[in-house]
Amino acid sequence: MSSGRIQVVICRCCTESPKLLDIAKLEAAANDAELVMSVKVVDEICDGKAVVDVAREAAEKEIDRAVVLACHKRDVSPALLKAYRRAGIDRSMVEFVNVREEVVLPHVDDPEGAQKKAETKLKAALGRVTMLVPLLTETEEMRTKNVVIIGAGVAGMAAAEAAARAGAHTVIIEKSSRSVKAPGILMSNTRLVATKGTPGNYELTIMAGEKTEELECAAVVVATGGGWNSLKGPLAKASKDAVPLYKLSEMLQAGHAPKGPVVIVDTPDPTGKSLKVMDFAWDEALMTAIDVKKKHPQTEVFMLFQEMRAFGLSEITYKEAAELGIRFVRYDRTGVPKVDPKDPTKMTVTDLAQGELLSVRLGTLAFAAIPANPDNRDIADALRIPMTAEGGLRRGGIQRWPVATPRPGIFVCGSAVFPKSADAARAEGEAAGSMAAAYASKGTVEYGGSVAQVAQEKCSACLTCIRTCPYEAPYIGTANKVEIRRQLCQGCGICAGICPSKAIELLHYTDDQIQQETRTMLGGDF
Amino acid sequence: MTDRRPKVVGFCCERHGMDAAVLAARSGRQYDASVRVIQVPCSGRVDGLHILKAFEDGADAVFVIGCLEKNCYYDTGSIEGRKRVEYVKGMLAELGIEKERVEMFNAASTNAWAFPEAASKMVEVAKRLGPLDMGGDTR
Amino acid sequence: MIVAKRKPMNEIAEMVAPYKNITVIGCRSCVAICLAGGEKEVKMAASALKVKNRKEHRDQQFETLVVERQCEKEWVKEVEDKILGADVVLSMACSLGAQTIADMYPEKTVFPGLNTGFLGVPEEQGVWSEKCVGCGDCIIHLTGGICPVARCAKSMMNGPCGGSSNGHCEVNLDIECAWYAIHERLKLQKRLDLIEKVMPPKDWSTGHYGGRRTYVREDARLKQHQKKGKEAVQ
Amino acid sequence: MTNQVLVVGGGPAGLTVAKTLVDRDIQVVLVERTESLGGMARELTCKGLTECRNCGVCFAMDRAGELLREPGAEVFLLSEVVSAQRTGDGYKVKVKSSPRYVTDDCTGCGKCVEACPVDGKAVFAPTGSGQPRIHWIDRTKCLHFKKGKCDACASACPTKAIDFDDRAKSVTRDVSEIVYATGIRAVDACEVSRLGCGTFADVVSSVDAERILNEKGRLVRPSDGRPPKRVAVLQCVGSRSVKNGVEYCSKFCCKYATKISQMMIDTDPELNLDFYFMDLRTLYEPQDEFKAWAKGKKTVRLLRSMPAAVSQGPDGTLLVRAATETDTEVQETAYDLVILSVGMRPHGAKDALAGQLGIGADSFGFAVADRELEKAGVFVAGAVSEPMDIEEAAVRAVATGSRVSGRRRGTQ
Amino acid sequence: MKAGSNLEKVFDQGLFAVTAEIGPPQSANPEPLTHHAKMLKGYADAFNLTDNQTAVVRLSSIASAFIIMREGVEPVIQMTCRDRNRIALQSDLLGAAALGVKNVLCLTGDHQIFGNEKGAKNVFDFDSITELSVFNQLRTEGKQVGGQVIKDPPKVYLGCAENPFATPYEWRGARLAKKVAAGADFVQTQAIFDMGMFEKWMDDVRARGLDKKVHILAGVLPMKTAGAARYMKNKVPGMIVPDHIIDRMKKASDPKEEGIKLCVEQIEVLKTMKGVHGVHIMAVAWEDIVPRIAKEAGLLPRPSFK
Repeated sequence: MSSGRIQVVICRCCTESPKLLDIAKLEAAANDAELVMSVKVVDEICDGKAVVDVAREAAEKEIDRAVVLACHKRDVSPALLKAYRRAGIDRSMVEFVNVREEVVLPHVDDPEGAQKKAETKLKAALGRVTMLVPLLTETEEMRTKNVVIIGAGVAGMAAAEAAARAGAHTVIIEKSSRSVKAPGILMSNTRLVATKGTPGNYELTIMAGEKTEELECAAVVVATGGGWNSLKGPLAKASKDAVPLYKLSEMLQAGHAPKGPVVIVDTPDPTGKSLKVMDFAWDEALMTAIDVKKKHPQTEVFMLFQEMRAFGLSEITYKEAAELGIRFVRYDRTGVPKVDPKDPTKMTVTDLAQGELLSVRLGTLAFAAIPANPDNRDIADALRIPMTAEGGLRRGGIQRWPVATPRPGIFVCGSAVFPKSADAARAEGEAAGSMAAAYASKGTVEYGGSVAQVAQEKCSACLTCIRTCPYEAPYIGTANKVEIRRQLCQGCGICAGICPSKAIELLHYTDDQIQQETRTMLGGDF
Repeated sequence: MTDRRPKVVGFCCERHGMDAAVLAARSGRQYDASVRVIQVPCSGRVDGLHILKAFEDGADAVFVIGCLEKNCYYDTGSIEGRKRVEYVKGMLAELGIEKERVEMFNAASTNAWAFPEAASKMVEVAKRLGPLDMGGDTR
Repeated sequence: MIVAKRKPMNEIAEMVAPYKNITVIGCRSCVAICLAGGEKEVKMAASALKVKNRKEHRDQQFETLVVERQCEKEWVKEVEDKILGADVVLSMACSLGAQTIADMYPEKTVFPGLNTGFLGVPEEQGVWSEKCVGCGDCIIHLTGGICPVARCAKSMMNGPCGGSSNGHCEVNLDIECAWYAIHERLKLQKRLDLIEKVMPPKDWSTGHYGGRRTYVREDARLKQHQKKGKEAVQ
Repeated sequence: MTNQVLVVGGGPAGLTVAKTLVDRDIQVVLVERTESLGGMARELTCKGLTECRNCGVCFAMDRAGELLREPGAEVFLLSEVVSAQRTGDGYKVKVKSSPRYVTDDCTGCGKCVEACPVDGKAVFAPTGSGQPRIHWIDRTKCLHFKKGKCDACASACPTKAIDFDDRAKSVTRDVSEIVYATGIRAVDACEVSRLGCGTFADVVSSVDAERILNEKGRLVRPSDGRPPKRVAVLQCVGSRSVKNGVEYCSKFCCKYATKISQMMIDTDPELNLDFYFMDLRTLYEPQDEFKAWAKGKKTVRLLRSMPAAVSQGPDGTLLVRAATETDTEVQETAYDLVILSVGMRPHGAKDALAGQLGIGADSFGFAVADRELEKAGVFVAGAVSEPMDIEEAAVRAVATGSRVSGRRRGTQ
Repeated sequence: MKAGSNLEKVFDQGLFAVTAEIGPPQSANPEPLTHHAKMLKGYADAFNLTDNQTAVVRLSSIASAFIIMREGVEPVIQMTCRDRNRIALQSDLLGAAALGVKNVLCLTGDHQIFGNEKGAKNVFDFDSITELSVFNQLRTEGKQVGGQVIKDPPKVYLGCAENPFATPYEWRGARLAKKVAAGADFVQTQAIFDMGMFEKWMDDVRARGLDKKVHILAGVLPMKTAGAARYMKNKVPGMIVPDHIIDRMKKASDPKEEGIKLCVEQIEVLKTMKGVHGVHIMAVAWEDIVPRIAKEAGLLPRPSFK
């Protein structure tokens, strides 16, 4: 199909310097092409006057689509698109050709090749532009300004404060009975069960105590934290005095003296057979050890570990601990700590630094291992967000914002992703909270544009797209065929590429458009 | 063998694939003009059919370049892209066509070397194996 | 559903090599769903052959199309001209589809593009496994909803055999032992009594071994008087 | 323009704060001392070939690119904040920009650099992958200014982008808040004299190694440009040491060093790589992940030992002398390339501007800004405040950004 | 008397029975069979003739039976369901009985995947238990599966195998019960290495009162090397070899001797175990060791009935 009235714009600034291309030839080629009603060669398309001039002629000649030979489309001034819109040309009907970075700059040593390539690119673009259809974008009101924060721990509270500060209505869901002073609403004894709705208008199903409630929100921050220091493993079984690290520090804060000697081991399962840990609470371990030593100088303190990960400034804490006479024992799989089965107050371990078998009396035995938070599975299921192999919640790639998940409006922070120091967790919470608030404060969600579209008569409802889409956009509709939730579709086209029945097309990147462009490009001889 | 210039098609994702290409261009890095870049939103959009059609229409080598896996703008897109390439490799191999003629590459927006290297590698492959319609490898 | 898988391209290429005009026909049901013979695979197969031809300077014409259900005459009839117009038909459906075309157009050569595998289910995206052999006499109400005929390597009626190790089958340790699974399932349902008594030898006559099967539903069948066109003529 | 926010420093933290604010419709003035945006991240390499290794470099550089396109952001390069006067609840800041002498017609082709007769050159490409990709001339080295003649670069430039008439500018802006994100400096590996830094060409710092990887995609020896066959990576050079370098752990070195090691092996599986370390502190990654990876590679050895010295053997190879982990005996191993994994120092926390703004510094020189100072509109972001990697810097910068915008809501 | 076989008589006398195995050759040469028959005569009450064991083509078990009978040795023919449908199985049973074979061991059979004819089409019309029930009905009522009643039904003594070491362990007693219900007169177990586990199984068996209904022959297997032990532990499905046994074989200066010693010790234990009525010595490809084991285990002399 070839219809439409095309304007071709050539930006000298982008295409001419260094003197490589024969713009006149390009201009001529454009003029000769069918359906081309206007060809404008401008010095700088980023220059306001040029834009006005181009748009005026577009209006005069009743142009309905355009090809712009310039540089990368996101570097071309938005003013051009605005002007075009005023001239009645939708942004989606403008085809940009990055002559500067795809032809001129990479081929300065091959003017002839570059020229032919540029001409072929123009031809391909003219072919493409005739196949374009105006893209519909819709906006949807967010029904609430709610930002729901899951977890009232360090990260969660920081998130709540940041979100509130940015003007969002915060609702904190906390599964325990803990009640803390928090901005907005705090719902304790509450769990997330399921999520419906679309970005900006998520509908959460929560269990408050025994009763189920619906909760609408614009964005969600997950701050479920890591698992508590675990007691799972042979060492814990062997000694009846074993406690998780946090219990020991609570005990100290409460002013109780721990039974000495105090032995802090990284994990109750040094061979890692039965307990899958993400990391170890090293900051806390060091501080607790120091706390013991300071409050009870007589008490012997041992720290048994495979890797002393005192990051950054905790190195100083580490040194302090050593100076206080805390004995650090590094071991590995070959000589793990063992509790004597006959005498449960005796522990032996191979100290690699000293190269000796060390035997320690056990007064108090504490473990710093942090496994993944077991709740993560349910949370991830309810929110339909991915998880890491270690059992943490997975974020999107780092090229997206650091606390964002693949699902718009859903953010994760703190130890729910991977164990962190309280301070780092707080910062992440703050970041996530403000991102969520910023998302919610938009008030509307824009969607549509270049999204996937299903030709239902072709759809075999094989579910392949539903299983493969990272965004949960496809679903089985009332006709028992796949439909696309436009609000969820991000326009990647994974579904279009994998559909075995070729029932899905990605607007502006349809098979025809891609194959046509490829064919034209291969047609050129360079 | 022939001196006809090889034709290489590169399906390039709009995100880090294209960002890398742009950075390379702005850093004065060169690659052969015979590389035809076809922009797609994500390497996951590329269908094995697009690759095969490119060969049908005269390509001697085809590559797909997308974001690094686990850092794809569309989360899992570049993993999908690689799977499509692998499938096509299999089909070509079954037909006695060198599977080296198709490759998947990953790039990050900050490595200026990535795109030109990928492009040049494929041009080199196309030259070494010869144009497809000249029988290419006659083994 | 019927699970199938594409024949290696070289086998397909060999089959169609002598012909000029080839019509490749896929199917939108089972084989599309198991990613073997839908429109995408049909087009890719044709395209791959064209690429080979470009390399070897062979000239062949390919017509690609997909029908709703290739195992039913009416659907096939819709593309009759494309079939008659071709020197040879490459069916990218299960062998039922291929045979339907072959039976409808006896003078046409029909090649199978797929190897028809089994009656199975998708375990996960990209993984299919066999669950039924169509024995014609379902007994899974006695075996906790797990078919021993299809899922036990020896189709035992009174398993598990001595080869069941850690719940896996001796024939393939990646596959669960069907009878182990049956035992666990029935234990869960507190219905182990179902397999405590000796299950009698299975009557295989209801299955393929009873000869090629035809099911007839008289109430559904068209009476002579109802038939139209040439069907009406004996 | 009033009520903008001044961001001092165009590194990962500064860029992220700036972008965060712009995204919340707050105008930003970003002042960067050097010729391009990106800070440390400019010189670091992406550490993935097929799979992302989560180093965060791309995040920082993508923000740099975005910010240069942002209408809401005013970016001053080769510039400094010379003064900041308190005015009401804001500040009047004076920004001085040195001339670049190259216009944005520059295509980055590098012909000017080739043409420049000065040894050590006087015209430069932007550092690493720094943005924008526009060259610049160092007036203090350039013959055109020293001798009043020479326009080799100008005549070599195909796009006539050299502009010797470019002049220094100085502008003032009224800003309501100031974010101080001057970042870090890598510890100079040569502070640790015994390891051959500066003496042997093929003893390089981790930053040099990253620079090479970033430019070429593979590691080569500075001496002959050939890829090495045997590489030693030495951790904690100038970190965790009272004697030379800094006392604290610089936090990101293990993360980056392990990841470039993996990248080196990915590019050249034959490469023999020895990894010397005291403690393996791979940030936000299971403690034995790298160990497991190394176990799986025949050519990789992890050695828990801090080498005593690097010397040169008769055949010119580098000899690393180190006590073996198990016994106390000392061994010498030969390498083609030695990488000294250096730590970081905060940068600029003691500058005059910091003083003017009331930003303090702790004993290590890290900038300290308490909440009181934030009430007054002065914020500190990024690694100038404590050791952190790019990802953490970015996360904390977003947090800072939220406090900045929070303060504005408060004051409005 | 069901068949009046030697084995049956031994059981009826309440004596501790001994059976062993003779693997038919992969050829048409009867020589190895007669050789083994001569050598083993008098050291066990009956000898199993395997039926294309592990799906490797061998001289047929019925023919082998006939050959060793000529040497005055009593056979137990194994009949698997892998290669024969109900017609062939019933006809072979009649044929075997006609040749004077009195002991039949019903097995499902190893899958062809393990053998040298992987492309074979298996049959598995029956499994061991249905096979038992069919043979039982045929010998008692002279009635075929199809219902036809025949004159002169076969007089056979029916056996089966059971593996206490296959999963699910808790089901193994129940499964034996099914075999007994189907008509098994005796059962030969899988080779035993884990005595504790076998004890557990026997407890279940006794609790079900099966030891009263069926004669249990505990399987023992002499090993030549530690490697063999490890192989059986890791590679043979449904076989459990405790590490202490592997260690013992490893440490042994002369593994062969150790293997024999081990086997003999096991037999000593089994002899005293309530409900165990005999042992089945599986000296796979090591037939000539059987006499020595039988002797050292004090199983000699074997009774003879005129």
